[in-house]
Amino acid sequence: MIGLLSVIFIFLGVLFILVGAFGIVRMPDIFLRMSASTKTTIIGSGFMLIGVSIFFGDLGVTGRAVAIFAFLLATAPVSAHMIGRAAYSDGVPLCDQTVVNDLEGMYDDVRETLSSGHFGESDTWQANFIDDHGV
Amino acid sequence: MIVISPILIPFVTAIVCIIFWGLPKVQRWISLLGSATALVFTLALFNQVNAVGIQTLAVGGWTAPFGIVLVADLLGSIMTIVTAFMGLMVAIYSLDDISDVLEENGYHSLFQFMLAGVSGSFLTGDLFNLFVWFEIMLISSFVMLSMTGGRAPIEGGVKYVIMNLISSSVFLAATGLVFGISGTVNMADLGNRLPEIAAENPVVVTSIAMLYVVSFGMKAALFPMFGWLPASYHTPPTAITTIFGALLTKVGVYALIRVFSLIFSAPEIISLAQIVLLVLAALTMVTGVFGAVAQYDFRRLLSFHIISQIGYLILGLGIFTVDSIAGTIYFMVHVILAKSALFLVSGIVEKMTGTYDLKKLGGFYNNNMALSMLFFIPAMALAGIPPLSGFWAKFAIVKAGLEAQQYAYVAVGLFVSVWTLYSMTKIWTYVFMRKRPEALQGNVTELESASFWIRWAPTIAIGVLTVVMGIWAGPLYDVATAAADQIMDPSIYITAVLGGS
Amino acid sequence: AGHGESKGNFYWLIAVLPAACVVWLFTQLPNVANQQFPQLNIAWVPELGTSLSFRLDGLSMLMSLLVLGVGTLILIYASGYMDGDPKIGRFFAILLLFMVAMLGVVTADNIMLLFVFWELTSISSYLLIGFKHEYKESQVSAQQALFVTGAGGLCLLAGLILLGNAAGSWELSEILKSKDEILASNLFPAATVLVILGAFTKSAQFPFHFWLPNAMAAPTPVSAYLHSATMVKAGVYILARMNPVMKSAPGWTWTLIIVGCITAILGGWMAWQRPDMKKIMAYTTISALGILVFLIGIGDKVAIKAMVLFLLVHSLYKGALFMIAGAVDHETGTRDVNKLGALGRLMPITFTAALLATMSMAGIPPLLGFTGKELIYEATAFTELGATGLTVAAFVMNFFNVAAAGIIIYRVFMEEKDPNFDTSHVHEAPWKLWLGPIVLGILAMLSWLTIEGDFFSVQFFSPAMSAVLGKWEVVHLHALPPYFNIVPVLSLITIVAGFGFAYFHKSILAFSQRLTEGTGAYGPETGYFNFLDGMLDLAGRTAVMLQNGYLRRYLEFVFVTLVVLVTLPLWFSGALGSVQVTISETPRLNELIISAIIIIAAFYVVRFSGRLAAIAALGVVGYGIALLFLYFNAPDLAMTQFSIETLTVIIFVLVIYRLPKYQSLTSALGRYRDALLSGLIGLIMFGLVLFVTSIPYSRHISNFYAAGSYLEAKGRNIVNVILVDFRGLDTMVEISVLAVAGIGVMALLATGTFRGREVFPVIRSLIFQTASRYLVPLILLFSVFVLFRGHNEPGGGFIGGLVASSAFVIYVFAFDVQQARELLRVEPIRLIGVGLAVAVASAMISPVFLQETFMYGVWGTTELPAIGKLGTPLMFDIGVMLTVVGTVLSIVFSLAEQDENLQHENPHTEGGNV
Amino acid sequence: MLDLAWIFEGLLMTWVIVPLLAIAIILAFVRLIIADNLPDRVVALDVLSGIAVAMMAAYSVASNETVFLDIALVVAMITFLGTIGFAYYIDRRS
Amino acid sequence: MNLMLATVVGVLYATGVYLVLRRSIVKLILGIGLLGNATNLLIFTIGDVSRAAPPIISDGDKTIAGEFANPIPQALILTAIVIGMAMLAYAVVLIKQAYQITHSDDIDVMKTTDVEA
Amino acid sequence: MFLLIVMVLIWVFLTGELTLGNVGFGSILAFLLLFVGGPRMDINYFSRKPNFRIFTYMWKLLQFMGFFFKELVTAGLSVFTFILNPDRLKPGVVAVPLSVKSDAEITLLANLITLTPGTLTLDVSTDQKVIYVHSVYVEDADEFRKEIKEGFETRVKEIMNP
Ligand code: NA
Ligand code: NA
Repeated sequence: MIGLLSVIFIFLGVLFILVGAFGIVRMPDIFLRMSASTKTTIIGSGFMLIGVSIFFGDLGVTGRAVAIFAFLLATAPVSAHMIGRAAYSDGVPLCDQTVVNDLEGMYDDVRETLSSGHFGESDTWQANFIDDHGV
Repeated sequence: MIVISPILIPFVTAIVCIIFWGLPKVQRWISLLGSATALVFTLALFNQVNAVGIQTLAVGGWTAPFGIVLVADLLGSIMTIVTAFMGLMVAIYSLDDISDVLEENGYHSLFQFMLAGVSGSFLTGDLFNLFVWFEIMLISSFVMLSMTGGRAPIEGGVKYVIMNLISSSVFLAATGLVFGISGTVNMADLGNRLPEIAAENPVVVTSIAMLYVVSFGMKAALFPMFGWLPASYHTPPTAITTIFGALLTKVGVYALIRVFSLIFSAPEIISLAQIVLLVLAALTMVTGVFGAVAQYDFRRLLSFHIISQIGYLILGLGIFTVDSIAGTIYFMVHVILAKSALFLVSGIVEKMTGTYDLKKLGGFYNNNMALSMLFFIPAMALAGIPPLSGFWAKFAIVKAGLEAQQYAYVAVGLFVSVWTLYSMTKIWTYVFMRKRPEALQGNVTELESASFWIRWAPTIAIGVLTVVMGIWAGPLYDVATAAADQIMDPSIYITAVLGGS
Repeated sequence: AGHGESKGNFYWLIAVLPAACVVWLFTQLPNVANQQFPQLNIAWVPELGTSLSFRLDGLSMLMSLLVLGVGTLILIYASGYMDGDPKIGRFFAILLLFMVAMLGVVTADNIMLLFVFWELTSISSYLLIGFKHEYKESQVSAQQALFVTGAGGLCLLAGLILLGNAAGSWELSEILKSKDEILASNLFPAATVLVILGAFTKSAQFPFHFWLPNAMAAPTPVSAYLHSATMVKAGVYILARMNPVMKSAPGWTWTLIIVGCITAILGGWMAWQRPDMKKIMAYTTISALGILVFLIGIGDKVAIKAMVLFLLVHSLYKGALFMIAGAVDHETGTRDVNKLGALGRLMPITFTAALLATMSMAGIPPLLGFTGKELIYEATAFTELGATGLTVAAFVMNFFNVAAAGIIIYRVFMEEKDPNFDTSHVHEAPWKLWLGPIVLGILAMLSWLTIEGDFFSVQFFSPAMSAVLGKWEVVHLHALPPYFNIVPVLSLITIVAGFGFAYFHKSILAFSQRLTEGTGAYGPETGYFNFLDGMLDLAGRTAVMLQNGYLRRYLEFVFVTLVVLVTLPLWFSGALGSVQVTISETPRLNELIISAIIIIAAFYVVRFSGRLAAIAALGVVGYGIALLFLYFNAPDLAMTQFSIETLTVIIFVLVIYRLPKYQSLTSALGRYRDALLSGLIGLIMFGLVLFVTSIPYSRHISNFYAAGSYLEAKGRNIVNVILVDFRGLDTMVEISVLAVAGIGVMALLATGTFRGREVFPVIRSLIFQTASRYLVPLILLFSVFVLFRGHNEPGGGFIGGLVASSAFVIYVFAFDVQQARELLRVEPIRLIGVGLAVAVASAMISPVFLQETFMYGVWGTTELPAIGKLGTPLMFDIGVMLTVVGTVLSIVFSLAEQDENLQHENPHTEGGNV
Repeated sequence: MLDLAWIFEGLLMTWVIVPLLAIAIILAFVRLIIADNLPDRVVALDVLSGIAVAMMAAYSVASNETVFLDIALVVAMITFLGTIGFAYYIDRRS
Repeated sequence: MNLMLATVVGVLYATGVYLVLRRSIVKLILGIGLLGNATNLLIFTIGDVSRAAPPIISDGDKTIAGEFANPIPQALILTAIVIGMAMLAYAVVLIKQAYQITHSDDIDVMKTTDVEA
Repeated sequence: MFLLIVMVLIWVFLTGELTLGNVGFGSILAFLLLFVGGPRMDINYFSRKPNFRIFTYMWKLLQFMGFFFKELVTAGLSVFTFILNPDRLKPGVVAVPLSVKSDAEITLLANLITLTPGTLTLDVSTDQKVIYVHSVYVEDADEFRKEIKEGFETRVKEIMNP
């Protein structure tokens, strides 16, 4: 029974990973691919690790499973962010369907900065936003 | 413990040098002390091997074939003596020849690591461990070769590194395959098991043996795989060239001797291997000496001679009799000494004139009789002129070859010998006999006292040994023969390592 | 020649040494005559059949007397001739070296000892010919002489070895007794040919004669001593020595006769045309050497008798004549017979000596030369080998010798001098210069006068002749022919014709010189230079072809060699038939998929045009292999492979953007050729793997490890136990390799240049930086965990070290090297030092404290949480970890630092592609 | 009963789960090959290493060996470094 | 199984050698990397590859029970991998220095030490 | 202090050995390592407020984690949909103004954004006022900003400022 349960979890995990893998093949640009893959990898691994923990039913194993998951949780978004910004500054294009790009023209290579543009400068925007949404 | 001392002493010296990082002057003394100590211990080890027989050390207490065993037979202990001696001599010479920058960047520890690698190669009784010793020797030499920086050392370094990496790859693959057919990498164990396996699978085992010819042949600079040597050996400071020229290729030769006498000695393998080795030896001798006579750079000329002389060593191995192996052993020691003395002289000349270019040199016979003799004697030794060391070496191999009826190869050897003589007289004529070119006149600096003795003392010591090896050849050659006796009867080695069985 | 101020010197006193030896030799003459040959035998190199054994038989006695006797006079002469030369000390040293060597050649009983001395004579000859070393002529001549005699020497070496092997002994006295064994050996002809080659080169026989006239570049005492009286006779000596045995060799007789004949006549023909006295002497020496060989060739008792006597005769007169030439040169400054003349009055003692010498040379009584020539004619006139032909030949030889003698005495001492040549300052030579020639002349006369006495004939001559003959014979020589036959008539005709020719020779001189020069273009010396040039050219081409500078070619050579050698056994065994192939169980789907991916990725490493893409593909190969390791139960291996692959990528990344973009450089043909070659290599390795996996594997050691890992080495992870204990030495060296790589990278970057392609500064990421702050201690914690559990579970010092270093590398990427260094607090090189020291110390604990062997594992008793028992293998693993951290960080830090320096110091330097 | 369960799981793991992951690897690999820029390849490599981690988890069950989890942990950590390295490179060159 | 692994080994050698023979120094170094991998896999393959248990003695046992993967090739390869990485790291940096001197990706440019200028 | 506890916990997790000795060893180890990594780390962050109420905080933490895992699974499922319908995507990069200020808060927020459905943090502006987020479906940029700020940013503030 426990075996079956663990297999179900593992199977779920594999499913996520497989979908993520499909995602990076099918998505039209790199940012979308990352959107697809980062999450699926973590969730897939998470399910699999749950399955593994159940299967072995051992504190040490569970501990390690948790550690792996925690580590993936901590690093995967950082990786995605690093590749994403690198890709962007490398000039990898956004796909044609892209509707808005607030980053355009914000990087300043000479001064080594990323500007916040009017979103950061404008106190009014901030104020309006707070007014509108009451945060 | 004395078995490991020739390895451990330079090894520890290297580590101590690293610990004293940033204090190159302290490292100097550590390096010198370590080298001298190593020499004492190698002599003691030899003494013991000579008196009692093959000495072994099971590292970690794991007896062969399960652990790594160090084995000092006569050949191994002789080679470690030579290594330690050359180490000490070059360590002294380095005091003047190696710049402060190199010392600050770890020259002394690299040097000692290399010596440890060389000694380890000579003493290990384990094929894979041999690979590991090779690698420490190689990587240290990689760094020493190129650490000067600048175009030539880097370019030479690229060729040296890439080709040696290929050679190591082949060595490793071959060792893997040997391990695959036998389940062991202990040389004695292999010596026990391989003949039977070879009898059942002669083709496979012989092919693997050929991989070793390629790998060790590259390391030894055999035809046509020597390209790395003349491309690189003349590029670093002379002290480095000298120690490389003395030891590194010889490790390749040693390894060939070891594997073919101990591991691949089954008749199915050796009959073909002999032909291969002899043909390669002949071509190596000829192409090496041809390369040499065509050169006008002191060190490049000598570098090509290294190749040519390797041919002689392999000729001795290819003949594969006790006499020929004894000849090879004697030749090996001789050529290490003679070639080193010549390289060191080239360094003295360069220090005084600023060039290695034969066309720009001249006039030393007139102005510096001592230096002339310091060159002439080892040069004649190298050319095989009696009663110097090289004569006995050449004679032994020629004699063994004739007795083994390998007439064609002996003829090649003698032919090459003439050209060796020719090329030595070429240097003698250009650098010593002829009148100093005008550009050089007045531009020769005499060495100041400290510099003088640092360079001269080791050169003299080595030069004197080429004479001693000639005059005192009787007892020394007896040792070589005893060593060859051990080599050609693998059961002695196997029994010493694995116990009586 | 030396015109320096004569300060006088006492080098001549050295002559006492050889003189004393001569005296001693005389005391031994009776013993030799009684066949009581003095012997000396000291072991030298017994394994190589070489001993210091000397034997003074008749021939040795004769030669020794010549070497030492003439040597005594030469030393005195040289002391005068070289007076004022600053290098006179060097000269005497080499001359004495030669004397000893030559004495060794003629007295050695051991043939290898003989060869040792033989080579020494060549070397001392080389040094003496090149004595006036700044002259191109000396340099070339010395090298030529050494090259020719050296080559011959090597032939002799081989010949002597064959002879010794055939005879089963290395002692001449034994070899000469073993004639039957030697003749039975099928190597005997080869040995003979080789010995003859050695002898011919040394004794300047045609076609190797050309070096001898060139050797006249040496100072005259050398010419007198080495190149006429002694060294050049070494070849004749060895032929004479071997005569008893080798005369039975096929072709011996006629080879010697014909070559000797050609040499003798050629030498004579060349001699009279030379204007230089020394050259005349050199060619007549060649001629005389030819005569000696010719006589050995004839080989009967009379011929040998003639040979032995002529040997003596020639040494006496030719040594004298050379010294005279030197004296003349010394006093007048020239040796040109065209300029010289009428010296008889100016140098009366020298003239007297010259008269004696030339008379002996021409065979005029009362000098020994007379008997010499008589015996030559006697040898040819009555031989069974074709008396007429040989006698005619002998006549021609003798004729030229007489002519040359006449030319010297007439043109130098008697005819009018060249009117333009100033002889006003010329006077008699100092005593040191005339003593030698006079003594030799007197000796030639005295010996002729006493030739019939027992002393000369029985004690001195017969033993020498017997040695050459190979059987003991006592002969009595006659001063004058005891009975009348054709011989004295021939003698007389020779003398008259010779002197007549000498008197009238100038009329045909010009014509003959042109003739000689014309034919000389086809002569052996041209051949020699053509050979030399050809060989040097070939050598140059070979060197350029093999050492062409292209690394790819070198590697191709290697790979082709590999293909040829590894497939060689197949060709020899005939077929693959003897090789068994067993295919083990079917692979699983996932294994197949991963294998396929590895293969495809490998091809893409080749195909990708971007460097980083190729590196990524290489990464896939590495990860794929790691997965294969995983599938086949190698957890440690998989872990390491993953880590190393990643680390390699990092290093590539830090380096590679400074490298240029790919260029497609090789031609299509080259690519196909390389593809073929690499395909072959792949096929070979594929085959080897298949064959080897088909041979049953022996698990004897694996099983030992499995049984002993926990019980004896106290570790559950067998792989780790192998690494830190069973094969700990490997690991110790391995970490040193790492350490050296670290040092090496630092050294390269420290001494290298800082130029490269333009790079852009990095905008550091806040997110990454913040994340790293928290990740780093966790990673470090994890690394310690990996280290401690390594002995029982996958992990250990190496992986632990990689993990720990990754924490710092993350810091480098997130912040910069400076901050990473601050985090680390110590220089990486210190970690390397400490790590290695800890590793070695762990290995030394047993030998130092427990009298156990190196690296013997020692374990504590208390069990610690998470670690287990403490022991030296754990300590070793800690050392490994520290070394790994130190190495990785020293590499990464110095690379990144250079990177940052580049960015800060010259952000817009042009480097770029060429 | 337990044996049967194990066979079931073993078969499933060995012949279904692990091959499925291998297929995921193929997909990621295809991306790596067909990508026309470096960041895309890095993404593919990152995904590959993620799948490898999952593969190890699965394999530990398939072979009933917990040691493979350790590898997963190390791999997860070290491949992060690889990705960062590539990102650093892309940043530097652009 | 051996057929599959042997094929992979063969391909790795072939591609490695091919790359090593290129004129581009970067390709050369990639080739060295491939050859290293090829050799490691070769040793692994010939050392009695097995799908049995990893060579680890379970808690509570004193020796390994049943079939186990051969630990020796694993240990040998571990050593070889590390050494290979050290060598490769050094070689990469050396190549970089070489490029900074020659300013070319073309290894054929590097022949000044062999051919006199 | 917080990090120290986390590290000891992780040590115990990793070794799977919950004994006094092991906890003690883990503590020593963690302390030593924090000593190594110390000055560079924000370890005083969580002890800023002395009136820190542990149980309340734990509850908030649990809530937060629950929310997070829910979002994570949603994210995973959303991938299913957008991978299957790539044509319906409306991707874009949106600048979201930040009210959280500290590095740790921003980082946590950024990572959480990446882990939630269809969004991916690309970068933070140098002045730390704006975070740039890529989303697979941007119908209305302001609406999107609102979602982010109301969802995660609020929770991050709570959890990081107890
Ligand atoms: Na005249
Ligand atoms: Na380990």
